[in-house]
Amino acid sequence: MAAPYSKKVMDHFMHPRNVGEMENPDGIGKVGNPVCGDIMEMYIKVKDNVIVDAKFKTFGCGAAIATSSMATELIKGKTIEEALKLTNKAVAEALDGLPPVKMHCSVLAEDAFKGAVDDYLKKKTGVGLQGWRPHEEDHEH
Amino acid sequence: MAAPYSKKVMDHFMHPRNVGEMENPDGIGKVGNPVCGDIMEMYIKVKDNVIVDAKFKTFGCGAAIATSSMATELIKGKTIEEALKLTNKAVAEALDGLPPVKMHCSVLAEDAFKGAVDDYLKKKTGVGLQGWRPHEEDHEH
Amino acid sequence: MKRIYLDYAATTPVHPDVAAEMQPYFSEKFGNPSSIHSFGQEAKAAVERAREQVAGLIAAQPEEIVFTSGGTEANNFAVQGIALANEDRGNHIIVSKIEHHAVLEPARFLENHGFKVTFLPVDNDGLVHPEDVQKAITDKTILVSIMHANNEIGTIEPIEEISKITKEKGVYFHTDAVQTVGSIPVDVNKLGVDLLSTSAHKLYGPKGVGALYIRKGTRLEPFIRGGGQERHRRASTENVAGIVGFGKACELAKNELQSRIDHLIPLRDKLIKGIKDNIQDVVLNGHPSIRLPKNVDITVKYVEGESMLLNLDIEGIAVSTGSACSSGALEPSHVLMATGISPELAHGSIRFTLGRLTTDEDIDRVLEVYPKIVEKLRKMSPLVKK
Amino acid sequence: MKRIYLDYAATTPVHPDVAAEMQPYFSEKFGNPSSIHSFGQEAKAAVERAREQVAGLIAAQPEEIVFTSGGTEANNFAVQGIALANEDRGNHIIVSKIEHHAVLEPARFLENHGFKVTFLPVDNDGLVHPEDVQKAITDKTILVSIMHANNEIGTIEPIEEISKITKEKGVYFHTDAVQTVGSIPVDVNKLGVDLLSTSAHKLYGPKGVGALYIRKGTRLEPFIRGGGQERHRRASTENVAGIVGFGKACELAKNELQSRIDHLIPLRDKLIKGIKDNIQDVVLNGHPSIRLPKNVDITVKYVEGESMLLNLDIEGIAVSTGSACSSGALEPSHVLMATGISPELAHGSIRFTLGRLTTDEDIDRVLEVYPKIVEKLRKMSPLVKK
Ligand SMILES: Cc1ncc(COP(=O)(O)O)c(C=O)c1O
Ligand SMILES: Cc1ncc(COP(=O)(O)O)c(C=O)c1O
Repeated sequence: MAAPYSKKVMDHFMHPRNVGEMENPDGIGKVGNPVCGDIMEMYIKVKDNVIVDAKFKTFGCGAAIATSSMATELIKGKTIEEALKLTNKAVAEALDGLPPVKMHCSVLAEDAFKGAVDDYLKKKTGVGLQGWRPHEEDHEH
Repeated sequence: MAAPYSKKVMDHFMHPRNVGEMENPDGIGKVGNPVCGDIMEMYIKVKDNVIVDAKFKTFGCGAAIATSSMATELIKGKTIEEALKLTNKAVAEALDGLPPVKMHCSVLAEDAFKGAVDDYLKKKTGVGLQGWRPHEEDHEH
Repeated sequence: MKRIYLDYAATTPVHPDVAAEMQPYFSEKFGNPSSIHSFGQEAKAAVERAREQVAGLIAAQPEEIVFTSGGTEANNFAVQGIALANEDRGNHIIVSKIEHHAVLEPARFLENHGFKVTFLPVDNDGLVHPEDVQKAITDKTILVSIMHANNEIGTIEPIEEISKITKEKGVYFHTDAVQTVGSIPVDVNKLGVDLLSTSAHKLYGPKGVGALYIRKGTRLEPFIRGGGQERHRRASTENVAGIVGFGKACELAKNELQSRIDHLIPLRDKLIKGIKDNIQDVVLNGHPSIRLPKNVDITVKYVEGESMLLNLDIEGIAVSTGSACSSGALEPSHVLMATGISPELAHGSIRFTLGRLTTDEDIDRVLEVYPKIVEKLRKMSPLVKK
Repeated sequence: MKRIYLDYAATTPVHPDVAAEMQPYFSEKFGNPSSIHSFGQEAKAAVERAREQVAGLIAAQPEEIVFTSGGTEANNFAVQGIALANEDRGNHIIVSKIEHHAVLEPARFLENHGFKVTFLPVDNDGLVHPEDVQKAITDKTILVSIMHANNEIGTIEPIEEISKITKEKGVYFHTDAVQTVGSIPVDVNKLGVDLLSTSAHKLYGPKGVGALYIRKGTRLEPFIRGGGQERHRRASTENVAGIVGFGKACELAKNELQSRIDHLIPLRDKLIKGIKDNIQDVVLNGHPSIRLPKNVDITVKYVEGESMLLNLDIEGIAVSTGSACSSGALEPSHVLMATGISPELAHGSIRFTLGRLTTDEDIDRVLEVYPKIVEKLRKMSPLVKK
């Protein structure tokens, strides 16, 4: 038995998918804050409105790394619109759940991905993701 | 192992000396108070200023019974003056000590005996034991 | 000489199955439940399993159970925790006069710190009257604390009726169930209480562990402050082995409850009858029928309690007394005094409490030995005149 | 795979001799020490023997030891007990910023109830400066509480120097010695403290039992109220088996203290050197030499603590982290922050604490596995740029 995490979380934590930086990404999302102990960077490559590749680098706990990994897996191959439907809860569920104190990690992953889309849209159209702002880091949640 | 008492106390408690009432005692001391859970009555017979017999009846805990028993033993055969030198500490010491919370029982025994002498002197001379009053029952000691 | 233990209300031997269950948690599965690594998670899982077992015995949810160091801490926690968290709503609390010191002392402490405390009377059988609770409640009342059953006289209080009143008035209700959990059925919902204290060593679990049941939604301040254990309600590294033992003891109690009761009641009634038949001038303290299956508390006139206890101990029979002498205080039992008996009689009380290992032969032996002891002591008593 | 436990500061396995000593006190010698009969007196004698053993380890008198449910209760008891009993003399208390939560939380509680609390800073090595204590004391100060050694960074505080000041000023001095008793010499008279907290499970005793040393003459209110146990200083039926175990653990610690230290220091220094030699950008937290023999607390730049911990756990190595994630809070360790390091670095801390069963091979194994883990995680870290 190990850790207060599900097997899925531990699998993505120990064998994270899509780790690394990307050469010439079409969009980059950077979220988190060293004070809180989590920093995520997510990179996407988009072709014909489809996310053909995604990568990440994360400084953070087990849940932060696993949610980054799972988020990149989930968005790869999806259209921007499909991918934007992805919520932090979906990421957590795909990992068979997270301990309550770790749910903020899934929020970070959602933000990182949406930040990357925002960046992509800004570059392409000059206008970012409409109505979107990353969640505030909230020390209480 | 039994009870928080010395062997001597347990011996005098289980096999108390001089239990019982006395026919025509020369002096009777009655002390204690049912509210406090101890009542002692001590009886003495005096001949030529010597305590030739002593008896007691006690309602009370192990220490109350043992100190009554020991007190009667200690005064028997002594002159009134010798016997009056007897303090509650001497009774407790003769029993190889008492637990601190039980020291008041030895005070009762001293009072019971002195009460008996007081009664004897009053009957004989019309004047009781000089300067003597039983200790106040003190709920704090 | 076989030693006969008849002081099960004071404490109980740990059940062998409980001791066996605890064993691995000392030197092998010794992790700190707060640790993330496998040693810690193993310990944490054990604590959570125990929480379910304890909850299961009293029909609570596991999240409503907070482990403590015993019944006393649970009572302190309940009384002070409610007082501190609800000061804005009022400063009045109600307890009965026959509560355990572990409720009375925290109540008196609050009294010295700005709270008002009503100490409710009981009748001659030791029962609190629900009407008295009703009358005592004011719009400043924030807590009523009435024990489920009294440890000395064994009377079981009408908790269900009282909780109807506290619910109606919107006042928190705590019950000290240290003597009842594992002895008679305890269901927090049927009882209708918001808080309930229990202690493992009264039900064949280890000493030094207990629990406070806290109904969901209850406003309560922590009592022991520090780390975030027990969902921030009770700090300190968990007593894992003790908690595991408590859990197992609750599981056993749940399975065996009815058979324990069926075993005890005939023995209890035999002892009461035997004493009454063989010793003159004795009085059964507490309620004649609304009493714990384990409890026989009697007053023997003209004789002091400790002197009976010591004589029984010499015969290998372990009992208890509410008399002053045993506690080091000079006052007679506050419980007996509250039932209206005289101090003199209160000093002559003796308590036999029966348990799992008590046999019919044990009762026979008591009935053989005890009347002689009383006779011997009465011969010494100045209260008995020829 | 052999599991390697390197979290001895979190808790320790019960020593086999301790477990053996406890064994009879569950189901055989199970009496309640308050009972007058032989079962009770047997238990009471065991508790008093343990009291002597605990006192013996810290050069106290047995009457100065009050048993508690652990280090947390001892700390709560000391801080609140002094505050309540000495309110007439003043309402100011002084603690360090790096105290355990079991001191900080009671202090904050008092702060919300009319007391003033000074939280003293520490230097980069985690040392409290005695001059700062001197300056902080006012004529309203009633208590100074500074821990003997910090649980996270292992720094040992200058208690003797601070006690010179508190004595001169006539202020009570409490020290949380939970991490030092059984680890380094602790003598209450040399230290010059009035109160000292300890916890059995940190020195191979059971969880759920501890003690507060209270120097004779100290004015202190009880914390847990109820019956008259522990000379009216701490109510509740004594955790007899736990107390017996604690006593035995103290006796063993006294006999083995020097050999334990001699065993740990070379292993500790080997681990520190090995990590520094094999991993770049690491910092040893706490004082380089005035530190506990068991403690190796380091910060690994660019990597978060929990992610290292989990990787080590997969390899069977159990360690701890002061990082936010492990406690469920988002703030980094208050201890590391007080030593002046950045939050980012504080999140990258990891604590190895060594003990009786740690071998040279264990250290080799860590040094083989750990650098690879850091390398792997740094590859994922956005703080490391190609
Ligand atoms: C009714 C009642 N409440 C509370 C307690 C205290 O429990 P503990 O000894 O576990 O602190 C006891 C027994 O001692 C008890 O009988
Ligand atoms: C320095 C310090 N103080 C207090 C405590 C609390 O002790 P316990 O867990 O026994 O309550 C601990 C450990 O948890 C500690 O390391």
